[in-house]
Amino acid sequence: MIGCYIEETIDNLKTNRLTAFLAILTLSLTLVILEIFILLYYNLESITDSIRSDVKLVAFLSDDLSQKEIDMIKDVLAREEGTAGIRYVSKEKALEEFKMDLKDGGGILKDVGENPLPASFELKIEPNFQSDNEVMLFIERIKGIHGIEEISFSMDWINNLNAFLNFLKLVGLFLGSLLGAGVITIISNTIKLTIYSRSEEIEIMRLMGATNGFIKIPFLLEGAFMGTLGAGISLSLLAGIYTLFRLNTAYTGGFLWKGVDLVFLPPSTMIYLLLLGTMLGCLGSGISLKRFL
Amino acid sequence: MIGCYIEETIDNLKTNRLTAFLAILTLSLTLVILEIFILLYYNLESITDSIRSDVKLVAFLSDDLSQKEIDMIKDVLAREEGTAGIRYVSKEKALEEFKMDLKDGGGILKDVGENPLPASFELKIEPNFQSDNEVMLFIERIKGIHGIEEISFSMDWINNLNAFLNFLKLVGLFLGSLLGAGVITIISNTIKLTIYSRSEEIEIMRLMGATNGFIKIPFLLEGAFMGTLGAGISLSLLAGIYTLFRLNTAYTGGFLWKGVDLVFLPPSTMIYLLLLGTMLGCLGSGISLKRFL
Amino acid sequence: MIQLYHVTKYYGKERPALIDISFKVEKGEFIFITGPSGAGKTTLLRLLFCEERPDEGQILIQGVNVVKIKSRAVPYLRRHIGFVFQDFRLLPKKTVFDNIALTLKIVGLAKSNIKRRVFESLRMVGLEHKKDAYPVFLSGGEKQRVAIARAIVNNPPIILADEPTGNLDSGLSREIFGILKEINHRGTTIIITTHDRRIVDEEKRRSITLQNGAIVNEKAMVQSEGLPRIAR
Amino acid sequence: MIQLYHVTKYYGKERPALIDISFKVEKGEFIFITGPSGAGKTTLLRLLFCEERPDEGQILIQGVNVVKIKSRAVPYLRRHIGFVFQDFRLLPKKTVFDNIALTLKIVGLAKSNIKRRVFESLRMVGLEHKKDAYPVFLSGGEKQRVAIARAIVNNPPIILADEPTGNLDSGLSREIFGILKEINHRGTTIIITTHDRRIVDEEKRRSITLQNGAIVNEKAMVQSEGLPRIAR
Ligand SMILES: Nc1ncnc2c1ncn2[C@@H]1O[C@H](COP(=O)(O)OP(=O)(O)OP(=O)(O)O)[C@@H](O)[C@H]1O
Ligand SMILES: Nc1ncnc2c1ncn2[C@@H]1O[C@H](COP(=O)(O)OP(=O)(O)OP(=O)(O)O)[C@@H](O)[C@H]1O
Ligand SMILES: [Mg+2]
Ligand SMILES: [Mg+2]
Repeated sequence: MIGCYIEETIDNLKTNRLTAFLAILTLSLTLVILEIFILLYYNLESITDSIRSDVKLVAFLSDDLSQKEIDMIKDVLAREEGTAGIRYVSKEKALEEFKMDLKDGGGILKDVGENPLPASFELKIEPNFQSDNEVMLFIERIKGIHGIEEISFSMDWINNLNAFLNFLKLVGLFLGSLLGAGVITIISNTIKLTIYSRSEEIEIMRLMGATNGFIKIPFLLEGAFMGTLGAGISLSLLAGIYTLFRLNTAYTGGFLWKGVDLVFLPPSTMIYLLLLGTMLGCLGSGISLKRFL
Repeated sequence: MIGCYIEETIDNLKTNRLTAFLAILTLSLTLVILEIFILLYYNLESITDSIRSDVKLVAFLSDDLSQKEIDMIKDVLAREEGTAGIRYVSKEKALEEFKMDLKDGGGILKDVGENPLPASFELKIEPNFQSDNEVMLFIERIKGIHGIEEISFSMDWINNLNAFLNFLKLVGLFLGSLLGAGVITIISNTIKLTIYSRSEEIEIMRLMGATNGFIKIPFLLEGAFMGTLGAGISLSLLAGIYTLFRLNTAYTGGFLWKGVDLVFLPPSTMIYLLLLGTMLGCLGSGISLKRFL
Repeated sequence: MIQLYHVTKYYGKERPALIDISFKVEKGEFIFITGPSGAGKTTLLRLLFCEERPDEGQILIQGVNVVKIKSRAVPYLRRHIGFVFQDFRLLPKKTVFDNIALTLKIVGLAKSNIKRRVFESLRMVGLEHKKDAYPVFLSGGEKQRVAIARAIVNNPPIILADEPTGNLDSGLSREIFGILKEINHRGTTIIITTHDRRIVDEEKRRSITLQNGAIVNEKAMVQSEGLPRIAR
Repeated sequence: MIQLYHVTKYYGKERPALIDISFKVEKGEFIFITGPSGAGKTTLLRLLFCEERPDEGQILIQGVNVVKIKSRAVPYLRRHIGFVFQDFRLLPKKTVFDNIALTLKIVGLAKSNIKRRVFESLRMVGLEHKKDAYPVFLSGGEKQRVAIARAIVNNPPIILADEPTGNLDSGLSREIFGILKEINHRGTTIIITTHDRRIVDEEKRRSITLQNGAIVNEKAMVQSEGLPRIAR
């Protein structure tokens, strides 16, 4: 019985190959749009993560601490929840780095008598402690530690960038859901159009004494097949686009965020997308058939 | 004669209203995806612009210049091609700002005998002179000016951000063209599907002695109408999405780049999009009809 | 076998297509329904086939009141009725063979059986050589014969034929009637509509004449095997 | 008016549908083409109508060799021919009125004229009351009459009618033939195919009989106005 349905489905696809082709093409293209979007979002996520791990907090130390006291502070800071890394910057190192920051090796800084800069600990913050609130709480907690004079956290541009990325992600989620709805509608419309052109066929089958199931199943299988194939093709297209894009950017090189590489969709997402295709195809057929059965 | 065609077109749209509705819906949704993309790109452009105008170049001055010499240097710099703005920072101001940068009002900078910081000119660079190359050339040009000791251009993060934005724009252009091709295919497919379901109609018209033009024109008008309406609806949808989005972000507030507001598509782009819809509809019909005429 | 009680059918609010039709067809009967164009012949068959439901009256087929059966049960009723449609209703995208085979596939017959029976019924109507043709490539008479082959392939207990020889020359008509009569002899109930009084006169069977949706004349079987049967 | 010279038509590589057909139809003639199902009657008309091109031979219509005309010219040829299709070919999504009006719209007639002429031709076939109906809601005979009305509405110089009365009872058939004869009297050339020899015998017109694609019999007009015309 199942064999008969599958045979029927293959027959139908053969006789309606042009419409099926157009439908599958539309499906693939529509899905690839959604997938590109998901891929972008996914990469945005990973870029945001890698940027965040650059965020640093600087705890300036009093000039009058002994090495033992400094070690103790280091221990305390390292144990603090949210610390991802810690680095000691001595007074001398600080001046050196400051001079380097001025881009001419510090030549401008003439006549500096005594080194005016304090020693400090630079702290890396764990990603999930990087929100403004969490950082403030973190600062509150370490403020009281004896020997820490001042805490600096100049993450203005990081904040801005994070805001921008968050904004992008919000836009992404917003548009993603709209896009999803759009894609579902386009796909079910396309399948509807292919089925409407076959209303005569359905009518005659009914007159021959075919049960609704007998008529429906090949259509559902057809929809599922077209949906799955469409999703499969769209994923191949996506892989193609991704590869093409990576090759090109690898060549021109260097405008990617340092250390951030483009990633492809994880296998689980791909399987979900395939299933989405199957489901949309099946559902699209099912809903359109309601008009005739 | 034209009246007859328009009448025919309206008749056809009425009798095939379900298919027409599905096609128009698909068209609108497909176009709205493209439009959202264009809108994002457009806003990215404007955000990039506003960020770039923050880029500054600092020319540090020798300590031994007279007021007249300083004024002269200012004149020379201001006349330089690529200068968008100029600001003088005296030694005192420089120290003040440096202290403020340290976040504690400079309390850490103890025992600074003489002010070690030089006076400087801060230069705003015009947007089209902001690429790495242009900036380097700019620096080369002003390097020789007497009294300028050193030129600093610490645009590291700006560079990074610009790289990121450029990257996004590249992705945008790349995807935009893919998307455009996809949208065109989807729309012409949709119109093809609506026309294939009417091949019988076309055949009978031919048997009645209708010329190809007589058969074609109503279909072309229909395609044009569906395309234009689809584009119109998609623009309304876009406006709706835009408004909704702005309202929501205005409420949660503040994660937008300072001073950067979302903009809508300019009227000229909207007109182009409408025309694109008309053209796609018309072309889609025309191409599909080729199979029958 | 088939009984109609005061059946009335309206299309829209105009003049009814059938008015107060009552008659009875016994098992194994072979009757004609005649009448001019638009008299309601096709409508009457469509009611028996549950393609339309009557607005008034009851219809019993093999003891089942088809006016009241659920739409889920309709397909099973139809499998017991072979219908030759006036406009053939062949699937345009299936070959002659597949068109006929469909009826058997629907009832779930085994593949080998399907093949044998389709060929048999194609042979009966003389169209074996057209088995792989698509309906658009057939002449009017050939389409009609395919429609007939499809209606008889499943050996249904009832055959409703709507102008089954309208596109056939007299020689072929006679052959087709021969086949139908043979099937009838094996016990199948057959109802045939025709606008051609001459066929009815020739065949000398029981006939019901419709005009403007009403029965205007009912004639018993002229040359009957037993007593003339009038069931009204 | 119409001349065929050694016309042969193949569908696929099988037996030809028409073999070496030659005959001549004068202006104002009324001739029948008969033959059994599948003989090639429809194919013959389709060749005259440029729906198919012959594989061999020439066809002249009003002095034009239609075998050689450009496909761009075909529509203009068709406007001079009224064709009654065996399977009606009505536009399913247009009303009866619009179906008939289409022929006139195509030639670019003014709206007021269209209305008048459509009504006139609907009246001729007795279907004024069905002008707003869609083809699916018509009985077989009604569809056929709409097809006839459409073929005559434009007063074409030639009418090709493919089994125009196959779905009509004898009364209506006679009426339709009456109309066609009247049109013929006004000078229109009429070619009618039928599988029904009795009509041909009744009408006593010139007839050509096809069988398996070849002309097997040609009969001059029995009751002619002048001399019997055989043109072969
Ligand atoms: N679905 C429908 N909707 C509306 N009217 C219909 C429908 N089907 C048939 N009719 C009308 O009902 C009347 C009877 O139609 P029916 O098809 O039963 O006639 P018939 O006797 O089969 O005629 P014919 O010999 O021409 O086939 C006709 O006037 C027809 O126009
Ligand atoms: N388009 C086609 N492709 C292939 N074969 C065809 C096509 N049209 C007709 N034929 C075949 O050509 C033969 C002649 O067909 P035609 O329609 O001319 O017959 P006809 O004389 O009109 O018969 P009828 O009285 O049954 O309508 C038939 O056997 C038919 O199957
Ligand atoms: Mg009928
Ligand atoms: Mg024919």
